[in-house]
Amino acid sequence: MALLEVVDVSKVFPGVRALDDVSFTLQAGEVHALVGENGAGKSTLIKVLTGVYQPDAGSLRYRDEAARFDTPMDAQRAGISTIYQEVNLIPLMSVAHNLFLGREPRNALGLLDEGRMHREASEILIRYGVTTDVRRQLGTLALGAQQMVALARAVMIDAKVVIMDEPTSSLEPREVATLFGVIRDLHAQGIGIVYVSHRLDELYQICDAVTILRDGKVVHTGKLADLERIRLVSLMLGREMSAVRREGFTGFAGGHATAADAEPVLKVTDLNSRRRLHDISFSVRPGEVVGLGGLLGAGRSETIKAIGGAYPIDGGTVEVDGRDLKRPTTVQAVKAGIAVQPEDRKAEGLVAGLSVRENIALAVLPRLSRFGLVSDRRIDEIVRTYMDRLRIKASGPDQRVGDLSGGNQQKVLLARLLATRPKVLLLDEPTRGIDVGAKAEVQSLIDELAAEGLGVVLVSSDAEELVEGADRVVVLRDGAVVGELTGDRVTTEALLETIAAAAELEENNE
Amino acid sequence: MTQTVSDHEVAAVVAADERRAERIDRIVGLIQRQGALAVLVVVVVIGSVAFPNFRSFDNAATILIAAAPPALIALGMTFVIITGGIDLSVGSLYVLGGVVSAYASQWGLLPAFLAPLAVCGLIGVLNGALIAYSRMAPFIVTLAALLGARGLMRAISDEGSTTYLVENDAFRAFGTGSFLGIGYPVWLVAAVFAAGMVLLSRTRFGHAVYAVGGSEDAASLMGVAVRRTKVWVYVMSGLLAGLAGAINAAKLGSGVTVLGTGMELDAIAAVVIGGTLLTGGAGTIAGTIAGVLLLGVIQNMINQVGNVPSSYQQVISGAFLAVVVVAQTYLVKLRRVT
Amino acid sequence: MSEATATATRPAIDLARIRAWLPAYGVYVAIALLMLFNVLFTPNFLAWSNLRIQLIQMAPIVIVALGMALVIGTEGIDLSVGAVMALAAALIPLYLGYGVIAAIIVSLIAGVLVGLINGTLVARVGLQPIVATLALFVGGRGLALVISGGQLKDVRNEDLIYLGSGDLFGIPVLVWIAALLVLIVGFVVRRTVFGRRLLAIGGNRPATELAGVPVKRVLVTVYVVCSVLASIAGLLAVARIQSSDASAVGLLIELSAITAVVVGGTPLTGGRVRVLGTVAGALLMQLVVATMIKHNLQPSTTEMVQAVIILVAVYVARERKTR
Amino acid sequence: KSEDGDTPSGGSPASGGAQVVQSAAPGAKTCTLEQFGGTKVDLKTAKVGFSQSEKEANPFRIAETQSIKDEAAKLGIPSGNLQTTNAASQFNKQISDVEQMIDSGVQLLIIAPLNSDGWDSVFAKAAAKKIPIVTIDRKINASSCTDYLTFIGSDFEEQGKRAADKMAAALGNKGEVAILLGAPGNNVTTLRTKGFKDQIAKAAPDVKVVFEQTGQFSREEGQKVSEQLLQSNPDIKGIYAENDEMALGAEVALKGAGKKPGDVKIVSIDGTKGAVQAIVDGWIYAVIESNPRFGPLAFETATKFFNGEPIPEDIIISDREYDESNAKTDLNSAY
Ligand SMILES: Nc1ncnc2c1ncn2[C@@H]1O[C@H](COP(=O)(O)OP(=O)(O)OP(=O)(O)O)[C@@H](O)[C@H]1O
Ligand SMILES: Nc1ncnc2c1ncn2[C@@H]1O[C@H](COP(=O)(O)OP(=O)(O)OP(=O)(O)O)[C@@H](O)[C@H]1O
Ligand SMILES: O[C@@H]1[C@H](O)[C@H](O)CO[C@H]1O
Ligand SMILES: [Mg+2]
Ligand SMILES: [Mg+2]
Repeated sequence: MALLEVVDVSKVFPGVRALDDVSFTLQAGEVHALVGENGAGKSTLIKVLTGVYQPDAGSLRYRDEAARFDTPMDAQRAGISTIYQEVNLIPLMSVAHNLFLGREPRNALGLLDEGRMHREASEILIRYGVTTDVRRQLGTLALGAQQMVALARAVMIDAKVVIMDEPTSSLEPREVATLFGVIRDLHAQGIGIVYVSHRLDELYQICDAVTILRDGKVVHTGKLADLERIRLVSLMLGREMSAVRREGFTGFAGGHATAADAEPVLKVTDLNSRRRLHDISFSVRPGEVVGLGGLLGAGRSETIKAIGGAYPIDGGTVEVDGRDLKRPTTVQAVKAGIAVQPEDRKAEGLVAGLSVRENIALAVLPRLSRFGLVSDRRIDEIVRTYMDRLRIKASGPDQRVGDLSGGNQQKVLLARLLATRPKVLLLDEPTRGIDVGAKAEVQSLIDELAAEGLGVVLVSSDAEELVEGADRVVVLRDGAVVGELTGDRVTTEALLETIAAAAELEENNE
Repeated sequence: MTQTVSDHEVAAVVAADERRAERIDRIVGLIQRQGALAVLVVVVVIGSVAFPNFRSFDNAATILIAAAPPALIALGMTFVIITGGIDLSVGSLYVLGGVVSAYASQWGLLPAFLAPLAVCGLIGVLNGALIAYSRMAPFIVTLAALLGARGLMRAISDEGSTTYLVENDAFRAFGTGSFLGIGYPVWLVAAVFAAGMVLLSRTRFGHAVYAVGGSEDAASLMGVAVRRTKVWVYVMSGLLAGLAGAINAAKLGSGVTVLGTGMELDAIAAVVIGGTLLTGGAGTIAGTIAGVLLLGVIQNMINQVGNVPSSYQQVISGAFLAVVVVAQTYLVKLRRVT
Repeated sequence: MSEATATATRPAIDLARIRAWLPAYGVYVAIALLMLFNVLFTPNFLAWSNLRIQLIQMAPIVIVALGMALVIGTEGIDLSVGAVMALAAALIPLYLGYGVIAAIIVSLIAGVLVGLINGTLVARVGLQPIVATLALFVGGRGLALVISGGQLKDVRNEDLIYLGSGDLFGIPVLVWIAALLVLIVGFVVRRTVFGRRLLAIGGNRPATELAGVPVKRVLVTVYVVCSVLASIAGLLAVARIQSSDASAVGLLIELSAITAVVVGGTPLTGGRVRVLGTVAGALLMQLVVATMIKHNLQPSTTEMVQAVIILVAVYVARERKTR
Repeated sequence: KSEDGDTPSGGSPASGGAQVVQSAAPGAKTCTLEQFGGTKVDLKTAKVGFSQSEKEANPFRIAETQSIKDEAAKLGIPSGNLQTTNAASQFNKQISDVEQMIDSGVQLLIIAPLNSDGWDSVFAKAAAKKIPIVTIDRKINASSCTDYLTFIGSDFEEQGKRAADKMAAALGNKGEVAILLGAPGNNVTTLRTKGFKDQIAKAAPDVKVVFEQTGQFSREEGQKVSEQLLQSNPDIKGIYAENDEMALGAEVALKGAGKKPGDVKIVSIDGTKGAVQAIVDGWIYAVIESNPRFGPLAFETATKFFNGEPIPEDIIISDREYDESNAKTDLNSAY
């Protein structure tokens, strides 16, 4: 029986036909993958399914009846539960309050029963590997734990359909395993699941069916097992299979030419920051890609930000080309040639309301101006250069960045970094949330930049990406360096071993 | 994917770490949330030592009765600010409420309370509806309401020159009488605050208020009725300003039209001093009480000094405000960093 | 929803286009309507002497609103502008003895200082702008009163009075100054590094910070500029009224200025500044008040009409979001 | 209330601007310490409270507060025993200021009320402690000898009437005039308007009030409104300003519109130095005084009261007036 059906739905945004006559059917007890490039329309389809948007044309059917959801609440009441792409919880509220928001247990007087809420919240969350005090503010939890709370929340209600929009993009392997456990449970209960992800191996692990979107249109739908991986990619990208095969899956060519005796371009010594970072030291030579490995919460983002001057440090030195920056501010760091690509593109990366042009030029305005007056000619030049080089797909330099797809946003951000002509590039999850095509492009770009002599620090939760892209991997745990992988030891297995060994060591010390 | 680390081991380490962080978090959080209360205690102690007249019961009662109307307004403002909004119309609604109440008192005690609630509640509905349904900034909608309500007050009072006297003895007695030495209005306000506390912390509505202020988009996706919640907080704010007007009319015995402007900013200051974030999503009513009392006590102490010229009074209030808010901010920062 | 079909069958007025056009130009439509009303029903309205008065009266608000627009562009707000005007006004008579230039410089310095305080509280201490500037809103005017001894002082300096009531090429000096400042601010917003940075901060402060923009410095500068503009307005007010009254100068002007900015189409959420719109917003509010006064309507009516006009103007100009 | 009839002429300049009491109407209500029910207090050692309503920015308020302080010092009241508060135009603050002074044990209250109504809670509290209240400048609507002791001040309606007479004389009984109203909702405004309009209707029906707008008692607003007025009503012959500050604002507006002294006749109320000087300069036609020097009279009244003498319920002072004939010579008695 079809649980949820989308019939000939279209949705138009100013300038974009995000969904074009899309039809889609979800069966009960099915895990249905929804895939496509960035901007293909996956999130839009989900938002139409869950009452966030109303379709401009077409209709929905739910449990064999015509359906219409005016608000997310309507959809939820009907039993359609969603985990959106960005964690959508309330950071300032407690974990338990987030979990129960809108359906809090009440006592005889109609007042909330806090005791019961906390008890039940703890019980529920343990099943998802979250053992923290449920009275804690949600925002103080690591992103992965937050995602788990969102998941628990979505499944908690008597859901018939659970929709997951890139649920694993901020999960660590252990959490992904927990998530898959939950999905299998739901599956067994006959619940229908829509699963969106750019991580193809995950899809093949967990999904039964697949629907592929391209430019707002359905280009394929059917059993996933029948679809070869390479064929899936070629459908997504709209490219010939042979071309895809030639290019491979990651864009990394592997190995960078660095003189072993070259002076490091970046040298970090004994970086300390209140309770989060402890004596972190490592160095990067020109043309070298150094990976930072570790579980979520290991302090990789903080390390990167601290180097870039965006996270307060209490001690330690940051040297660029042998020059000590002395607790740099972001301004000094950029001047010295450090470029940071933050993990959270939306919150810390781009100015969504400004155009592609303004975003690319933002960091280099002084260079493109005289006496404080900007030169539009010079800005246009540089913007054109980078839009071409990074193949940024936008209607033009004047398009609002907020309206671009995730991958193109990421490229705009990289363009901004490169425009500062950095010596060191610090990349925090540069391919998170972007599609295979864009991902490969970004990865080969990293290679290219290294080849040009830049020092690169790469943070990625995707172990494969990390070991393939980096020449060396520095492993962090709880804000400290616990090991370094070099040469042949740069493998996924070695990475996980190092992390585990550090955990054991710590345990014995307690 | 291979899993070499056992779940238990990782969980245990993380848990120990988290427990330590939580303890510190909670202590700092307490100071931050109750910072206004701490400052209040300090100020009261200093005042009691320095000024013999300050520590009398009568003086305390006077501070309380004077704080009653602003407290109600600040209560409504707390709800509004927690949703991330702001209500600039409350000062005007307060005056309007007083005039309407005095006028309606000719028909009895109940109308004297209900008429201002109806009028101000209605304007609150307008505020809320415009803010929630047409996505106009709260600042500008309620600024318009500030003007509109004042215009309305002037229209019904012959440009402010007609002062309606309270015609109902029971209503008057409510305004000036006391129980156990504390004015009736103070008891009423205390009861309303108790209800407000329960509403904010122990009901679904209260949690929706926090959620809307914490993240409107997330709240909406989580199924919170964002718009309805917004409408309600502005209605509440209007109702409370109207009630404040009514009890003030009862106390003064008339619907005074020349009440000072700027009540809205006082209320905002009290709420912020009480630790509520203007960005929304966090705040407590206990803090607001402390904030309101703090402003009242400071005013009272300036008077105790005796002959401080009016201009110096303003300078002192401004400086005091700055000190408290800066201190608050550092406490919040301290909390975030640890 | 289906506008396409509607226009196809009935090629009358293109509703969609009007709808797209109104938000940006609604305030100008309102001005035109009000002008039309006055031309028809207000005696002497089109006389230069009258238009001149309107321009003179709105000049200080325009000047203050320019600074406010910049602050709002960074997603801030400045409640202290009225107090700054009072401070500038209070200082003028004290230093007029050393000449107009000295007095002007001192009052501008006061503006710089207040701006530094506001800017520091916002950018470095991290206070919310409304709270940071509330302190000086309360205390600043008190300080002005302390400085002036609380007394209104007559100003008889001819040079200063020239600024407030003199003409240059047939146009009041005051209006020249305001127009010049409008041009400068417009230019700064469009063409300078500072202007672009300011908008980026309003759009996304953490991102701008990470991009290596000296956010704190830009923010402090914005508040300083705002305060300096307010102190210019304050000293021009003194020149115009020919007296310095710290208790009255700039009273409640912060609300008028914010109204002008917002009615002119600058969103309170930052990231965009409409300079001409701000002037138009100030003009609209000036015309409303003038119309009311000229037709002898009382404050009750004026205030209610203002409320409606603000709501309509902002409603029309509000950000549209697809649903 | 005060009696009608002939307007008292300005007091002699020799009095240096001191307040002069009009002779009370025969048979007017009086109040003694015994009737009031209070206890005798020696002013020299008593605690006295003075509540000012508005910030001391307007010359009127400066003179008023100063006069109270000076007189207290003169009587030998130690400065610690005189408590003064200022409500900065916040009515609720004035109420709690006074209540607080009652709590702190003052034995005499002098109040310059911001508003005439709204004093119920204060009276209740003061009555319980039998504290006599002298209200100055503005009257409170309540019963004398129970709620408060007495009112000392000008007759605002009378001031409006006298201004009307001056205006009528200035215009030769015909022409269009405008009124610059005081702050709306203020009973000073209401009474000065009423007195003026009534008297114009009665004594000079050909003088037409064609325009009335508030100037908020402030110079800047007075100027702004006058500027609009001069454009939309070019035929205006007279401006009645309900206080001197607004009149001085109108003067600047007239200058800006290219008028010459005397083109438009201004009549105003208060008697500040600036306004009297403007008479000398020809810009203002006449000023009716509103004398703020309440100190001597207030303390004298209180002394008499504690000595058991009967105190009339209204002590109306006779305000002088300034015009061309005496402005120059009496400039020094202006404040
Ligand atoms: N609110 C909006 N306004 C305008 N355009 C939008 C809006 N939301 C989405 N779009 C556009 O619609 C298209 C589909 O976007 P959508 O977010 O559905 O893509 P997606 O498949 O989820 O991509 P990703 O993998 O990057 O999350 C894109 O071109 C996007 O720019
Ligand atoms: N135990 C903890 N206590 C307080 N805050 C934490 C804790 N763990 C993580 N956080 C905070 O949560 C945020 C998001 O966590 P995240 O897992 O991204 O940390 P991270 O160190 O950046 O991880 P990564 O190494 O993956 O970059 C971080 O800013 C971090 O400060
Ligand atoms: O009489 C006085 C003065 O006229 C003053 O200008 C305003 O307040 C009134 O009470
Ligand atoms: Mg998406
Ligand atoms: Mg991270």
